[in-house]
Amino acid sequence: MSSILFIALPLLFAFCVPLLEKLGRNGVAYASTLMQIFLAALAFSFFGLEHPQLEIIAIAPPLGISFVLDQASVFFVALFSSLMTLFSLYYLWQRKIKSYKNEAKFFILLNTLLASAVGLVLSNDIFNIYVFFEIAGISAYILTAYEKNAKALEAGIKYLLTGSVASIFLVLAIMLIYINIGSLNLALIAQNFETLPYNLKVLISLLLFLGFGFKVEIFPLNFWVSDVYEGSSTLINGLFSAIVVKAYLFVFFHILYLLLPSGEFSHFLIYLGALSMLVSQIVALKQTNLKRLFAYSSLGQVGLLFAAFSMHDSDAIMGAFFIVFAHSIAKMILFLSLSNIEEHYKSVDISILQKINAPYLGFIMLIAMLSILGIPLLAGFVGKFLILKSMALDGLFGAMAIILIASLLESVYYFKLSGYLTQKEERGTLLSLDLVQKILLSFLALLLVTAGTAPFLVLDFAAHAANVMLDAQSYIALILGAVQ
Amino acid sequence: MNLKRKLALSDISGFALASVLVLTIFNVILQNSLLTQNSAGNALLALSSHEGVANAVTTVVVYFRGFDTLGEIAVLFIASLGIGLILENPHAKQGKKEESNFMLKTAAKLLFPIILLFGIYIMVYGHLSPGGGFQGGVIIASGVLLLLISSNNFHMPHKLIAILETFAGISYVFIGLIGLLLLDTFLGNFLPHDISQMGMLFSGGIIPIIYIIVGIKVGSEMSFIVQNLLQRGEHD
Amino acid sequence: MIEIILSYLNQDIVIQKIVLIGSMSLLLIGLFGLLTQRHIIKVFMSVAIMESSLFLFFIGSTFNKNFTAPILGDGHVDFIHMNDPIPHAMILTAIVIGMAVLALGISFAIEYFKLTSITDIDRMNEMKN
Amino acid sequence: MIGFIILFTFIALIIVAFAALVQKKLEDSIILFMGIGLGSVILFFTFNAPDVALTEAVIGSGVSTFIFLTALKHLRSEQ
Repeated sequence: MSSILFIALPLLFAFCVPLLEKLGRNGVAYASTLMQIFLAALAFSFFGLEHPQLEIIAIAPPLGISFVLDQASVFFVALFSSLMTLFSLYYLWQRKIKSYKNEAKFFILLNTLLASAVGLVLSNDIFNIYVFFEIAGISAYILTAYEKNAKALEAGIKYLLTGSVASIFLVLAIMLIYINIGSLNLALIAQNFETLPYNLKVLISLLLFLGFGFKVEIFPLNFWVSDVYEGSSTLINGLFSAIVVKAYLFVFFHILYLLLPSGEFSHFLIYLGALSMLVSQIVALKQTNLKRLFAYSSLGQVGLLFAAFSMHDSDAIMGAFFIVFAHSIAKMILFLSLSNIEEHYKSVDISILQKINAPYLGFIMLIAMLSILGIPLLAGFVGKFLILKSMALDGLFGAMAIILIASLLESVYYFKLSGYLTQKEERGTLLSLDLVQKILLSFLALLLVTAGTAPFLVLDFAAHAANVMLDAQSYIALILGAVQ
Repeated sequence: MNLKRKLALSDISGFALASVLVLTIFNVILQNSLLTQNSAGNALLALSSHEGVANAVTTVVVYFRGFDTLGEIAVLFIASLGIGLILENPHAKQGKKEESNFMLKTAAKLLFPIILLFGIYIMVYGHLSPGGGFQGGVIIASGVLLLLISSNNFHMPHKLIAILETFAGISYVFIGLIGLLLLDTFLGNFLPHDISQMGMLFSGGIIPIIYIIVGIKVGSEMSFIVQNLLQRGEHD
Repeated sequence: MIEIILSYLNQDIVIQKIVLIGSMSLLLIGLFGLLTQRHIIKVFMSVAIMESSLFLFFIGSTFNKNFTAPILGDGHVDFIHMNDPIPHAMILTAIVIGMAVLALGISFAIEYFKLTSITDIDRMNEMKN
Repeated sequence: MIGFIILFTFIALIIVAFAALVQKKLEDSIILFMGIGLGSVILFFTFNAPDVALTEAVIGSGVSTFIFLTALKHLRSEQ
C-alpha cells in the first residue's frame, strides 16, 4: 500500500461528492466515515515498518515531489486519521441533536483538512508544502465561517487575512531558497543551506518563522486565535486544536531540524515558547467564556510544545510527542463534550459547569482537564515530566521556571473548573448522551489513562520516533540516495 | 485633500514598520543575489527533451510537479464550494434586474461562441503554445460571465456543469492512480509519449489530457464562483 | 546620450537591480496599505499588490535576457538556452491560489456586510471582552 | 531596450499602486488596481514568461477586478 492514498483518497472522495449525494442524506456521511476508518487502519498498518518508505510522484526525488513515511511521520499520520475518524463517528450521532446545513460540504471540508494535514507531514518538497498549507488554510477558513453568523464571518475574515499575510512571507522564503539554492527539495536544501551567507540564512529563517509562526500560534503572532475559536462552532474547535495546529507544528520543526541541524536559534525559540505559554495562561485566567478559555489553554500547550521541540534533544522531543498525543485527545474530549453542553444548556459561560447535570460527561471532562494539567498517572504528566527533566539536564533553569509558573497558573483555572464540575449544587436538567458517544469518549479517556499509567508500552516507539525526527542526515541520505 | 489628516499617527507608524521590514529584506537580497546555474529547472529542461512536450512550463506544471496542480485544483474546488456555501441565500427572491441594453445583448450573443472557441483553443494547445487549462478555463468562465450580465433570463445549466466538474475531478485522481498501478509512481505517464511526435497535437501521453481535464475543472469552478458572486445581491 | 543610457540599462546586473528595487517598492506599498487602510476592499487589495510584487520579483530575478521562453518553436528545436520553467510553474500555481483566497475573503466580507453593515476592519469587533 | 521597458513599467506600476491605495473613491482605486495587473502582464512577457503573462492577464487583471467590482456593488447595495 502506498502512502499516497492518504491524500489521493480524501481528494477523490471530495470530488465524488456530487455523485454520492444521489445516495441520499446518509450516503456522503457513511462513505466519508468508512473511508476514514480505512485510512486509519492503513496508518496503523504502517506502524511496524522497519525502514522509512519513500514514495515517488512522477519523477525521482531531487527534481520531483516525493513523500517520506518514517517513524515520526507515521505517528502524526495515524494520530490525525484516527482522530478524524473518531470525530466523524461522533458527529454521526451528534447530528441527531444538531446538524450542519449542507452536510455534504461539511464532509468535503473534513476530508480536505485531513488530506492537507497528512500532506504537510509527508511531503518533502517545500513548494508542495506551501500548496498543502493553503489547502489546510482554506478548509479552516470555511469551517470557521460555516455557521454564517456575524461572529463566525468576522472570525473567518480575521483568520483569512492573517493566513494570507503568513503565506506571503512563506512564499518569499521559498523564492529566496530557490533563487539561492536552485532546488525545492527539502533534502537538497538542507544539504546546501550551510553554504549560504550568514545574513541570508537569518533572513530565510526569519521569513519561515513569520510564515509558519502565524499558523503554529506562537506568542507575538497568535493574536487572532482566540477570536477564531470563539467565532467558530465548538465541534470544529476540536479539529483546530487537535489536528491543524499539530500538523503545522510538525512541519515547522521538521524544516527547522533539516535546515539548522546544529540548533542555531534554539535558545531564542525555547524562551519564546516558554513565554508564549506564560502569556497565554495569564490571559486564560481572566476568561469567562469556556471556548476562549480552552483556546488560551491550547495556546499554552502549544507554547510548551514549541519550547520542547526547539530543544534539539531526543528526550525533550519524546516528551513533546507525549504532549501532542495527550493534548490532542484531551482537547478533542473537551470540545466534543462542550458542544453537547452548549446544545443542551445554550451557554458556554464557565458558570455553566456548575449547573450541568451529566455525571458521566463530567467525569470524562475531569480526566481530560487533569491530563492537560499534568497530574500523575495521566498521559500529560509523562510528557511534561520528560520535557522538564531534559530541560534540567541541559541547564535551562530559566525556561524551566517560566514553564513551572505557567503550569501553576494553568492549575488555578483548571482546578476551578474541576471544582465547578464536582461541587454539589442545584443542577439543571439531565443531559443524556448517546451510547455510542459515551463509548467514543470513554475510549479517548482510556487512551489517556493507559498512556499515563503504562508509559513503557509506548516509550520505545516514542524514543525511536524522536531520534528519527532529529536525524537529518539519514533523511537526506534516504531521499538523495534514491537517485542512484 | 486634507494633508494633515492623511499623515495621521497610525499612518506614520505603519509606514515606518513596513519600511524597516522591507528594507531589511531588500538589503540582504542586494548583498547576495547569486543565481545558481545548476538549478532544478535546468535539469528538468534537460529531461523535457525526452519526457515532455513542446511547452516546458506545461511539462513542469502537469507532469513533473503535477501533484502541486492537483492541490491547486483542490484549492479552487474548496474555494468555490465555500463561496457557494457562504453566499447562498435561500430567502432570495428572483428580483427584477434592469433590462440590459440592446448593444450588450447582441454583442454577448455574437461574442460568446468566439470566447468559447478561444478558451477551448488555449486549453487544447496548452502543451504546444503558451496557455493551458487554467487560462482556457478562466476564459470560458469569462464568457459565462458575459452571458450572465447581458441576459435576464439566462440560467446557467447547473446540472451539466456539476457533472462536468465531478467527472474532471475524479478522472484526474484516477489517472494518477492508474499511473501508480502501472508504473509505481502516482501520475506516471503511462500513455505512449514518443519524442519524435513532439510538437504535434497528439503527443505527450497524459500531459495534454490532464491539462484539458484541469481546464474543464477550472472553467466550471470559475463559472460557479462568478455566478455566486454576481447573484448574491439579487434579493429584496 | 540616449544610447548610453539604454545600453547601461541593458546590463544584466542593472536589470536585476531594477527588478529588486521595483518589486520591493511594490511590496512596501502593499504592506503600507495593509497596515493603514481600513476599508475591507482596500485591505484585500493591499494583499493582492503584495502578492503580485513577489511574483514580479521571482520571475524577474530568475530571468536571463540572453535566453528564450521555455517553449519550442520559432526555430528552437532543443531545450537549451531557455529560461528556467520551474519559477513559471510555481507562480502559475500561486496566482490561482491567491485568486481563490481573495474570492473567498470577499465573499465573507459581502455576507458580513449584509448582516452588520460594516466595511471597516477596525470596527469589526463582535468579539470583545 | 529591455532594460528601459522594465524600468519604465516598474515606475508606472509603483505610481499606479500608490495611487490605487490612496484614492478616496473605491471605483477609481479598483480601476487603478486593474492597471497593476496590466503592468505585470507586460513585465511577465518581457521576462520570457508567456504562460505566466497569460494567467496574470485573465486572473490578475480580469477576474480579480471583477471580484472587487462585485464586492463594491454588494457592499454599497443596502446603504
